Amino acid sequence: MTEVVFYVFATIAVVSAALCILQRSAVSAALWLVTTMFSLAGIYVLLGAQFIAAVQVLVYAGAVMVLFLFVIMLLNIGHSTPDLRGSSMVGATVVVVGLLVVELATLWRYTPRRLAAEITGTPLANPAALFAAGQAAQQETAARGVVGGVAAPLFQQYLVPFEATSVLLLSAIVGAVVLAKRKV
Amino acid sequence: MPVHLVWLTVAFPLLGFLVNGALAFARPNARRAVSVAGVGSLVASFVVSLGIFLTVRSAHIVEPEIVKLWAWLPVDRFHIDIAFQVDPLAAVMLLVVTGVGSLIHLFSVGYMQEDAGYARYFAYLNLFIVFMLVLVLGSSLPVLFIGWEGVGLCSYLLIGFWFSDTANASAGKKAFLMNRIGDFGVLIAMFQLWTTLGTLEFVGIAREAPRLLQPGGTAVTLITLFLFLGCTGKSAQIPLYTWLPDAMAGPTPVSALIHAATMVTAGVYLVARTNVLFAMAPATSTLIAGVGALTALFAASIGLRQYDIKKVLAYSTVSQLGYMFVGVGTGVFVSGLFHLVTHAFFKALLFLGAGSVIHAMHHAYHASHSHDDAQDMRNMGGLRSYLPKTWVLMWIATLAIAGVPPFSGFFSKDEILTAAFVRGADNPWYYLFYAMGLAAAFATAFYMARLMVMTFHGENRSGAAAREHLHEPGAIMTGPLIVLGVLSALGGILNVPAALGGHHALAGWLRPVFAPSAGYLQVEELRGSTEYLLIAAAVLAGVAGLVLGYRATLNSRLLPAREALPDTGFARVLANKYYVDEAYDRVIVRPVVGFSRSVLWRFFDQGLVDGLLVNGSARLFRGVGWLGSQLQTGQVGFYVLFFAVGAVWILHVLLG
Amino acid sequence: MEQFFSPILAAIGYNRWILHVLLILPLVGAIGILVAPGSWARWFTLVVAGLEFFLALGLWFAFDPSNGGIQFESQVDWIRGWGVSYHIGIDGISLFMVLLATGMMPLLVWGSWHSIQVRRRGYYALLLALKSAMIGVFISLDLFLFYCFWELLLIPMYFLIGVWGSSNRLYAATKFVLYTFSGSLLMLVAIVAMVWTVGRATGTYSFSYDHLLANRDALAGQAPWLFTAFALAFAVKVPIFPFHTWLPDAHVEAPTAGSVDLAVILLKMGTYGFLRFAIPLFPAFALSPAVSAVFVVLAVTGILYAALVSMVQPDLKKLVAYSSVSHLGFVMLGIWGSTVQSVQGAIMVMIAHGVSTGCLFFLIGMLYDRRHTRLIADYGGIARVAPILTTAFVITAFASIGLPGLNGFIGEFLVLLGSYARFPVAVGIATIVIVFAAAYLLWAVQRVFFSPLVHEANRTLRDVDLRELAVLVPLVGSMIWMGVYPNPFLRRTEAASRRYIEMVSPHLPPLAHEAGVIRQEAAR
Amino acid sequence: MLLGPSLALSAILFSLGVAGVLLRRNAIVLFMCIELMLNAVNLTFVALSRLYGAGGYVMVFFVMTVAAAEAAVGLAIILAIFRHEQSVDLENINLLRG
Repeated sequence: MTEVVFYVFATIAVVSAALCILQRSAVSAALWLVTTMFSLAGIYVLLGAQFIAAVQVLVYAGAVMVLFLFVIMLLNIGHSTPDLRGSSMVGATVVVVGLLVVELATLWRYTPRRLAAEITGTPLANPAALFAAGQAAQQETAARGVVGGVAAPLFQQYLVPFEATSVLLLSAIVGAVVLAKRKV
Repeated sequence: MPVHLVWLTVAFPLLGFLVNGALAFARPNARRAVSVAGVGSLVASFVVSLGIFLTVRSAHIVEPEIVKLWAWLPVDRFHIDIAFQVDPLAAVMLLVVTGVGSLIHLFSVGYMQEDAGYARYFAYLNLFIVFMLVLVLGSSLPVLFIGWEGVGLCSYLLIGFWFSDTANASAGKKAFLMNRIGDFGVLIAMFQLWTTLGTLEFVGIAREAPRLLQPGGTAVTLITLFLFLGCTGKSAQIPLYTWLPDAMAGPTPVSALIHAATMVTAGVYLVARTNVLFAMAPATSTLIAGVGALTALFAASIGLRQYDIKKVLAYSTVSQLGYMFVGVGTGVFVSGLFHLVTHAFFKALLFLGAGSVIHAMHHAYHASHSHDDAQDMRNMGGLRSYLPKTWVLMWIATLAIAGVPPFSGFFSKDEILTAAFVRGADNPWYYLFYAMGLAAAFATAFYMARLMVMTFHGENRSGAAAREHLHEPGAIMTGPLIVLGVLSALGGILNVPAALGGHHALAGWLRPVFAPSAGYLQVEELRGSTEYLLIAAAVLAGVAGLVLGYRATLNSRLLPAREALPDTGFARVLANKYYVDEAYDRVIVRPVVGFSRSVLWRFFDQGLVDGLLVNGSARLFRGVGWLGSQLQTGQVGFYVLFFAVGAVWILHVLLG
Repeated sequence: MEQFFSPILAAIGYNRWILHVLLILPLVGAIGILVAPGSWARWFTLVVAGLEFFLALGLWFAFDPSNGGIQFESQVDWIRGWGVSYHIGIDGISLFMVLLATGMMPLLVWGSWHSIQVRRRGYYALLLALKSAMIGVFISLDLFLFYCFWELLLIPMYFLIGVWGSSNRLYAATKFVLYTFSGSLLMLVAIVAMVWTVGRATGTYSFSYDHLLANRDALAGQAPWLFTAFALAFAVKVPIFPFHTWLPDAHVEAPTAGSVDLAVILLKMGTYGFLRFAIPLFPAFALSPAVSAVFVVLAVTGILYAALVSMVQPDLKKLVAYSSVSHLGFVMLGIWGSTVQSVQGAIMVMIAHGVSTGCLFFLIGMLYDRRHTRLIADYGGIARVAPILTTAFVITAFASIGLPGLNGFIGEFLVLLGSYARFPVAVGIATIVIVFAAAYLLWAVQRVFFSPLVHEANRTLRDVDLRELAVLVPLVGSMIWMGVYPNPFLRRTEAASRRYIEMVSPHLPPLAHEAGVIRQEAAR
Repeated sequence: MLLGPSLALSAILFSLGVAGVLLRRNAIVLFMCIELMLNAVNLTFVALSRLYGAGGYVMVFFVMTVAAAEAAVGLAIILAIFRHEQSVDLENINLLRG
């Protein structure tokens, strides 16, 4: 059942992403991107990351995309002319992206067992031993709930980077204001 | 006076230099103070020199006394002190330099009285004496070299004393450069000496040379050749003599002191100082005598057709220096030095006499607002009635230089010629040198008679207006002339040969100095009759020259310089000094400068090295950079494309 | 004097802290200038420079002349993992370089008191920073440290030329930096390779000079290219013909203080590098007949070539710049002469060239301040209006010409004398330059100071004022002092030179005349 | 476990993002494509977090923060450029040209 749902979401995500990059109108593109993000949030839930899924909907699909739409409307470029690049660029893109997909296609067949084998270099009888941290985290989530599972490392192990992001956000706010101001 | 006080002889003029140098900046018009400091320091130095001389004489100092002042270049085994060497030779030179120097300083007080650069002049003159004394007192070649180059510096400064005139400044520069070519030789000789002997002190050279050098060998020949190159520069011998006539651009007392009496004789002194080396190198000695004889004749011939009174004397100096080199080249160092001393007397007298003539002429022209040349003999004539004392004294000097007995020049010149003749017995070249010397003696007498006649005899040609202002300068200028006149007349007493009833006083005095070389020079005795014959020949040449010169000049039609016709034929070649200056300019100076400018600098330095290699490589890199920059389209899409290609490639490497 | 000062210096522990202070003080001063108000900059710099010089003077007395090794040494670990340490000290060779660098400082500030009108703070800060880097180069005994200072120096110099220079300054500054930098990058590669090679052989990876020197045998196999890399870096800096073309441009465009610093210190870094690093580390290769021949030929060519080119320069600064190339050729000749005399001579030429060429640049700067031209043709007859300036210039010119009794002679004479035994022909050719040296300088003197006063603008040219006199008097005085009584200088460099010769002598062929003298003594 | 399919999905989304960046000239759309790529990466983090622990979630959290900051600043830049150029077409913005 989970797999079926996963593939449904995955299909939606890929199709809407493709539409996002192919739509002429910036507004449509933005809306298709929102669709992709929603389906990704669904996949996060399937993968057991409910908190991340919630944040994805709130921050990405909500705040960030709204910002995009605001700017599009502010600049009044919702009905823009075709903006695809020339045919040589399209050809180059097809080749490069095609190669990229080919290179990454091998990821399809990865399982934890294979991953463990590649990391250690020998096939392991019990790959779970290698991924003890993951199991510990799942136990943690089970004990403290989905928010606690993320919060504990965030405010203990990653406290300094966390504080650094706050500074980053602050400077981003200041920077955005300064840049967007009409006259300096 | 204790010998170790010899440094005082240098210290006094140095003090004079410092005082006058300071005055030149601070109080250029304090003439009285300048005179006192300038002349006083010299007289003090002369007194000390006299004391030293008497000490050397009474104490019979034979071995050189070394007076060490301080260590100058102590470098490992190489060790040079600033030290003075007191021996009979140094004592003689001390007296000549400070004595003649004092007289000329005194003369200068009158001569330069009205010059704006009075203090500067005396500062330079005092500095010159300092360096000249260092030259004659130095106990080692490097210390001598300080003086050697120092006198060159002073010569440069004094020739270019009136520097606002380009010609004067150029003459000073030329003198210094020509001297430097010679200094190159001295330096190389020093290096070779140090390399072979391990010492540069005169005492050490005299001790080590017989031990370590092969007589007539390559090393000693090389050393002496290079030393002699130095002498040709400083003592104005062929091929480096051309600076000396130009040096007459300086004030006349300077010509008397530096370019006649003292500095230019430094080459002779150097040969005498290192006599042992030259005695060991017969090939070089022959060359020296040959160059000397050639110079004597060559310069005397140029002197025949010069009109500038100082130029005549300048070529005369070159010629007389040639005699000295014939002497030292023949191995009779004493005779060379003897001629050096007598020449210092009579040539200083001639120059100072010429100075007093020029002084008078200059004043007369100045007073009558004429712009004629005060040094051109064609503008003079008949000055004997206006400048009687100068006239008499200059005749004494003329007789002396012409070699008329019993004046001083006779004794010294005769000795040199006799010695050259004697040496001819084992080296026939010397007969040729003797003949050239004799011819030069004739020419000398001829041009001196010409000079005297053109200046003092016949009609006066200076113009009526100027004539009224002609008069003899004051006692401060004639006084030194009289003293020099006495010395020129009687200087021969110093070294009267046995054949004429004397006992070679100077030779006896200097014997210890030349003792190291005695073993290498065989002295040949001369039969009495031959000697008298040689004396007669020399006197005859001189007297004949005088008489012919007197008659020829008096009979020729002389016109003032302005109206004179240009010379023709060979006379013109002589008047233009055989075009040697022009030849040097065309063959050496201009090609070197032109080559440096167009080939070395423009083509090689700017074109090849800087243009092609340095800037060329910069241009190459810029070109490569331009090619690279063509990839920078500014389109973000392209950058991303490259980025993506790179990412794919990395993935391929990682996953594949 | 020494008896008097030594106990005082010992009492205040001078030997322990002096080099650190000399190194840091200008840098602190530079930061101070940037912080302080702009109007203080000149006085502040003067005070720092004066203090630096005053402190450095103690080196003269505290230095032990009998010790040929490193003195005032101290070592602190810096980057332990790489074997890098802060290791400093001086010997007789570097002593005078440090004294020269510090002694010039107050004069530099005095000398360009009014020359700089814009961005004074930056100018003086850079001047001080430059000084720190220079001192660092001469006292470093760790190759990493040395390299850092070596490159650090380029930055202030680049800006001094590029910002405060004259019309074509950017070209000159860029050329200077790129030229010297491309040379020194090779040196960096060589240093790293050397550390690695020695590390593999001994098991100790260290940039320490002592360590590398003690194990230089391990480098013998790679000596050719290592030495070449070092030699290129130093040759550009010296500069040896034909790597000299950056120098005239840099000199011409630089402000007076930059020119003086270039001439006095920067050029000496190259020759110092040869004496300290390139030759002692690879003596067998560096002093082999073939390599010696290359360097001696280049040195002699440079001596003559630069003198000839100098003769025809229309620009005073270029003339002096080329004369520097000629003088430094003597240093190179002396270094390869490899006798105590020639090496001491080389050091003396370095000092003397610093003083007299520095003074020449000051004097040209003074002329430039008055007339704003460096072309010889624009002058003439200056002696009549500015006698003191003329006197100073003539004395300095004669010092540069190598008149005995002035400083230039001592070094050149010793170099030639010492090298003659090894390279008689080369020395013979090099000696000819005394004629050309006199020619180019006296010709310039004549055209600038003598001859008639033809340009009206020169008629009102001022003579030197007291401030300028205060710059000139110490310089001219030291020229005479070094010429007449060079003993104190020679005494302080002798032990170090002898130690240097001992260091390289196993790889030197015996001297002909020494063999001769020894034979003579044996026979006696 | 869905590890392989998640990673593959992430790869496809990422490639689509790259294709978008390459194909489009509209600066805002380009920006969105970058967001798409960031999302793809987030998916990888989440997928692997099940094996490697909560660090992946934290990293996703950070990525989101940075993306938000970037969007704010980036859009402000686009705004400024639009004011200057009257266009968001990247063809017209080529200040980087060598």
